[in-house]
Amino acid sequence: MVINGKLIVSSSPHIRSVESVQSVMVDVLIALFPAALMAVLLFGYRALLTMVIAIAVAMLAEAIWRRKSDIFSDGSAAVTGLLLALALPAAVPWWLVVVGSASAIIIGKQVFGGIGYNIFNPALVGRAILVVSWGGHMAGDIWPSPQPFAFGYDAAVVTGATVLAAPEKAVTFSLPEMFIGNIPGCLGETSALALLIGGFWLVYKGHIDYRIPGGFIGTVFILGVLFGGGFYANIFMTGLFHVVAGGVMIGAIYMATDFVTTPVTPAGRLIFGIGCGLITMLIRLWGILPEGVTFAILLMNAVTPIIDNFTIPQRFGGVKKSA
Amino acid sequence: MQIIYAIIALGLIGLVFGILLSLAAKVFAVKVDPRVDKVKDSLPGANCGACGYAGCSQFAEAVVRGEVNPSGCIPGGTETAKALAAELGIDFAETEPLVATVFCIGDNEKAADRFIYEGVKNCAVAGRFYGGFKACTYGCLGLGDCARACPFEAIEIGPHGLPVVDQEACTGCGLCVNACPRDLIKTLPRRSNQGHLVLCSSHDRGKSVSKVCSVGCIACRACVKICPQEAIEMDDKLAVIDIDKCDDCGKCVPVCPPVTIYPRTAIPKKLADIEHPAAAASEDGS
Amino acid sequence: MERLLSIIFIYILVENFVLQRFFGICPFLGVSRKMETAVGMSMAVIFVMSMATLVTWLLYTFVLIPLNLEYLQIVTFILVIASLVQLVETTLRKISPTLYQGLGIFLPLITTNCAIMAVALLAVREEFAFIEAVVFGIAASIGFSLALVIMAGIRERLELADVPEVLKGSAVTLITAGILSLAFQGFRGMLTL
Amino acid sequence: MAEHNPYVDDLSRGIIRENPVFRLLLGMCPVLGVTAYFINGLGMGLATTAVVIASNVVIASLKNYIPAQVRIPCFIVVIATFVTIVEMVLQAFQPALYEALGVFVPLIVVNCVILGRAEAFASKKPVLRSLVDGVGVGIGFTLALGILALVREIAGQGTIMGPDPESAILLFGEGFEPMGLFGQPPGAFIALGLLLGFANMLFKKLNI
Amino acid sequence: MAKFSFRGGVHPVYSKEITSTLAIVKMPLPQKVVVPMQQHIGAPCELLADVEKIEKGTEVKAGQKLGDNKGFVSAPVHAPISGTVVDIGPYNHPLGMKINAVTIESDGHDEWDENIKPAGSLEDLSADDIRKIVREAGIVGLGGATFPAHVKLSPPEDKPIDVVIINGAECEPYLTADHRVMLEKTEEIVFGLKAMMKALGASEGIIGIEDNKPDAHKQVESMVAEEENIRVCTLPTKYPQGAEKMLIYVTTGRVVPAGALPMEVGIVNHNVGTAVAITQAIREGKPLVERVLTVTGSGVAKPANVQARLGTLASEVLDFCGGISESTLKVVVGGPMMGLAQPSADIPVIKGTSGILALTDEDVYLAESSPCIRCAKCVSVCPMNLMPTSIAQASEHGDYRRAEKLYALDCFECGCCSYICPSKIPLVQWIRIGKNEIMKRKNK
Repeated sequence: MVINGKLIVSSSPHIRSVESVQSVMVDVLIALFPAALMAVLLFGYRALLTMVIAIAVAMLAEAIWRRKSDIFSDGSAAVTGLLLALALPAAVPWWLVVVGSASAIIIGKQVFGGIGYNIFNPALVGRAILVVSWGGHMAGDIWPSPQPFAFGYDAAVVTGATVLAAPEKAVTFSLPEMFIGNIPGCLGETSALALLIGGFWLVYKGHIDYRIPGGFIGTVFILGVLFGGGFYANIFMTGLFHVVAGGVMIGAIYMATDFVTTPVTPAGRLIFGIGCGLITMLIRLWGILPEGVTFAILLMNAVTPIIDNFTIPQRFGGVKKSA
Repeated sequence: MQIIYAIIALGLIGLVFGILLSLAAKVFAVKVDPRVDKVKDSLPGANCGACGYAGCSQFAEAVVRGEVNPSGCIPGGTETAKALAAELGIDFAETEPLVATVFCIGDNEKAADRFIYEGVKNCAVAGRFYGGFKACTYGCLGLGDCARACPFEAIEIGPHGLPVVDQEACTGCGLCVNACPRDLIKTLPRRSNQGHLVLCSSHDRGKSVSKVCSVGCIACRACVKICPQEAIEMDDKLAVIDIDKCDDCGKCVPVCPPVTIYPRTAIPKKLADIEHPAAAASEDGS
Repeated sequence: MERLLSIIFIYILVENFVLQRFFGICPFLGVSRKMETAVGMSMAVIFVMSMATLVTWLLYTFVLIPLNLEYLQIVTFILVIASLVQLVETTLRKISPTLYQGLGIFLPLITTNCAIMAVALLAVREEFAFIEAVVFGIAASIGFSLALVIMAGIRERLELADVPEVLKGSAVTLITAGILSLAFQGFRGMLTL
Repeated sequence: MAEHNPYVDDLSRGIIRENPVFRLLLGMCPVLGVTAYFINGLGMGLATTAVVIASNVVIASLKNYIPAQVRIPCFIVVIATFVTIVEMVLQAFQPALYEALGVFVPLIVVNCVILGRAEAFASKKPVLRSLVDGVGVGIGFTLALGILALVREIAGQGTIMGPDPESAILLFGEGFEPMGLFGQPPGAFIALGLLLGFANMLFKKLNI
Repeated sequence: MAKFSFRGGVHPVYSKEITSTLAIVKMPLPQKVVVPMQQHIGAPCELLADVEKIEKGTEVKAGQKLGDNKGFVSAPVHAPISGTVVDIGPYNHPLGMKINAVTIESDGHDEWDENIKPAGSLEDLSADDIRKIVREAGIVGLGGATFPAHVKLSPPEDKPIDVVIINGAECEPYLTADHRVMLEKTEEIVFGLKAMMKALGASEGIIGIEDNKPDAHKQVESMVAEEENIRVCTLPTKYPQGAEKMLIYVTTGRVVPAGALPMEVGIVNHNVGTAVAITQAIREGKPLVERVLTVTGSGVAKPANVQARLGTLASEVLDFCGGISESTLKVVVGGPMMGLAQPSADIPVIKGTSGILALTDEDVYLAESSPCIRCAKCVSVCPMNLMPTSIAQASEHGDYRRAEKLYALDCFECGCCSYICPSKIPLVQWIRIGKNEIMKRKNK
């Protein structure tokens, strides 16, 4: 018997799952589709424009930095771009999207060496930079109101107050309305329903760990019930309000679960989720900013290495607290 | 009056602390390696932490222990580095400048592969896999353990899969020598870069060498016989030239059937001289 | 009491000494390479910072002000801090070599840590009362330590990262600190004195 | 190079080869703290330059009279004295700048650059060379502060020569919305980080 | 016992249907066999050159002992065929190095050594007798680990064994040899189990079978229906179900402490093939000279479950199965998860060879590895609850102290982490490097 050519020799295992970084990222994009769709339905063409610009700039920035012509590459830049777009208000000017998307990729990711090495969630770095730079556009009291199914309407014209800027007024929106997403807010954050659908897809595909969103949303709910301001007759309603209002849902399901910037240990992920919830509520209730999800997740990203070091799981058959 | 107050106040504060300090120094005296103190004295004493150590004395201890290069003190700059080197001087001065040299020229084209290796790109690891993917079990695997070990970025794997030493950047520290799992790198005295070398490390029999590599030493002894200086000896089926005896007559070069012998001047001096020995041979040595 | 708690909260999170006020950047960059050193340094800073605030505040209030010598502030403070550190170091070295190994070796580094000097100066400038000044010193040092320890954790991970050659070391550390500072912006405006 | 002229070498070393900010990363607190506006950065740089020159000269002239054991405290006293003087001068003639620099003026005293030069250079070299060295280091430090401050002011405020509305020049007209980030603490870190990256790239290209 | 499972694990593409319905085929006598002196974990055998005059030209009979070692953790090797010794010297070994081996050219008669005779009925044999028979027959763990069987049957006195588990999980994809053995040699498995229980004084016997082999399960179940103290345990199909710690946990609920052997919790487990070998050794006196192995993969023309003499060259076995196609990328000895890729098929079948796979690009997923994205899938699939990515990273950067702190030594290299990794990082390889370095330091 003759073997033509040479054999490949490698370490075991010799079979690999077909899953790749790219396929994971595509799954995340699929998961974000309902939210993106809702954004377009609610906020019209401006939403679509923002998303297209953000994704295009993100992919372009990454391709240029890496000097590769493969624009889509592993898809992570597209995910970053889309996430950033979904975390922007509908009426932001185009140049703001460009700056945000480019800084997300460059300052949030590439300076650390690219995918896998970034410490902070790139999309949130981009968003935080925008919030700090152009607070008026990003976190003012004036937000475009949604106009369901009016694709051609210009979001910049009609405005309303975000529910978080003045929670007392929130009662004007019913919780079901908030759940569906028919309220003023950032593009992708208003529809808890669409976000949940995508979230279930990610859990089904095994890409996210329920502990992070669970810990995050659970903490926000409990703190909302206890300290939420009690502007609903039922304090549990207040808790729910804090969960569906603002960026908690999108943050908990898509941003706090970003692989690269969150702990790898199960216990660490729970701590991470709870920490995000705590800081979010701290900022919401006592800070001057109406919303704290972005900063909460960034802060927890920063302590992720420390969490990882303190939550090394007990090995199978290991004695608890062994030397 | 103001001035007098100022002088008195400052003087008093100085006095109190001076007394306290000198008392503390006496009462709480601890013995320290005198060399550490000497080194410490040569340091700026700014305790700025720029060196990565907790303070000047920690840095001094590290320098004395040989953990860190004297040039590690950033505020002190070159002046301090020189002073420190003088302080510990003796060991530095005596060593002859060395340069790393790779003893294998079996590149991707000249030395055959046995199988395709897939996995961790690391010579030490790949070499353990069935004796390495190169058919020659002595030859360079070209996965760059030496390049990674070099703190001066003086080694890079060239286009043909062999490491090239940037002779200007190389300090002869020898880290690559230890890093190479196949012991292909030796540090040689820089001097005038003179002498010829047999650029092969295979101790296999000639027949098996020629099967796996077109430029390996086949232990034919032709060079040993022709060398007028008797500078070449056989070491377990491998010709080795003693560069101390070699007078660069070059008589061994034409008699070597696989063309394994080269003058040291022909070894590429940096990655830019891409072509390995043969092409660079025309370059003059300096 | 409330004011004291506010001081603590503000100087740990809102007006973090390193991330918002830019004090102690040199040790922040220098000693954040390893978690172990960062923790040791933090302990030492907390200790010395509270001591220094205490001593300088007393000296300023009871010696310099009565004598109308406020302009000697800088000279006295730096001298006091330098001597204090030296004193603590020599004492610790003899009394508890183990504690010295863990903590004392960081002491000299603190002399030129501008965070210490800043804390002494600010305590006077902000016109804090005695207890407030001490609490301020402790809070500021905890804030410094927090930033240092977080940074050490991140840098241990960055050590393994494929950071572009030109950004390696301090550049990427500064950018990281920038994003960290960005994250701390979330606390902006929370509580005022 | 060093053989040509020691003074040239002393001068250029501090500006380029051993630039305190871009190469040695020393004295970073004021670099970050006062560079929101170009004027402030420049002022801080000049103040530091004054102190480093004066202390270098004094220490170099006194070096033979200072006992080795207590030289560090002596240096500190000398530096602190000059810092106090600079502070008073600023307060008297440039009150706006003095206000803007705030606590960073007295903090010049703990700037490692100054003590570092005193110990590493001035305490060993003649007076004139120490002077030149001080000038070099001062220029290097001021240069770095100036560049960073310029970048931050243009990006973060859209002006130069701010913050005084009288002297400030709006670069891009009224409609421009500057990137507020660079006027704030996070922007200081990020701008310096990126600038450092650029400097490294430049140094590598120029091979220095 | 309830069908609960262990933590982690993966569900690879099993590809067992290729051979699972094919009855075991006996391979014709090979022309030549190569018998390496080490086919087990422990001290290598020494050639019986002095006593038996095994040297070039010696005529040997099948079953004749060729090499042995006095060490306790060792097992003798025997001549698998009768013929002439034509060469003694280093030969390619599936483990990757060259190992001293005896090459025998067949005389085609397959004459057996005259000393081979039945040992008598199980009732007449003492525990010691059984251990001695097992040792002399050179029986080792046939699942692939090749730990000498008699050692496992001789626990120290302070560690009483109450349960013997027969491992019929066969969780490795592609392999079906154990499956076929359970179907075709059921009675011998049960007999072997009884012999082991007797040798150990164990009161309970368990045969664990993954639920993807219902036919084997039924067959074995019916065979042990009469036996009071033997039961069959259905295991959920999940890799690495057959790893001993996982198997013990799922069948008995006992947790083997980290770093310890199963005997710590009163359990010994053996592969089904080992049970059959013990039965043959007792009933017929035959030493271990042949085994059943699966030859499969999309590179093999006629995949089969083959019963082959030890020492048969892999190339010959592959030829027997129709040869391998030109698109074959890898030849693997063992299963695809833990087996060893070979640089050539010029290697002998040894005691631990459970299969020979010829994999083409249909089976093998080739991809360059990219940086870790910290998805932690490796953490969630690790049956030992370790952090593969962190260990690999520590090992990659030479921080072996950290690797040890992260329990690198508890890794048994099942390959789940590398399998699942979307970045295709050779995690197991890095961890293995780390383990080697840690051991090296420990031995210093």
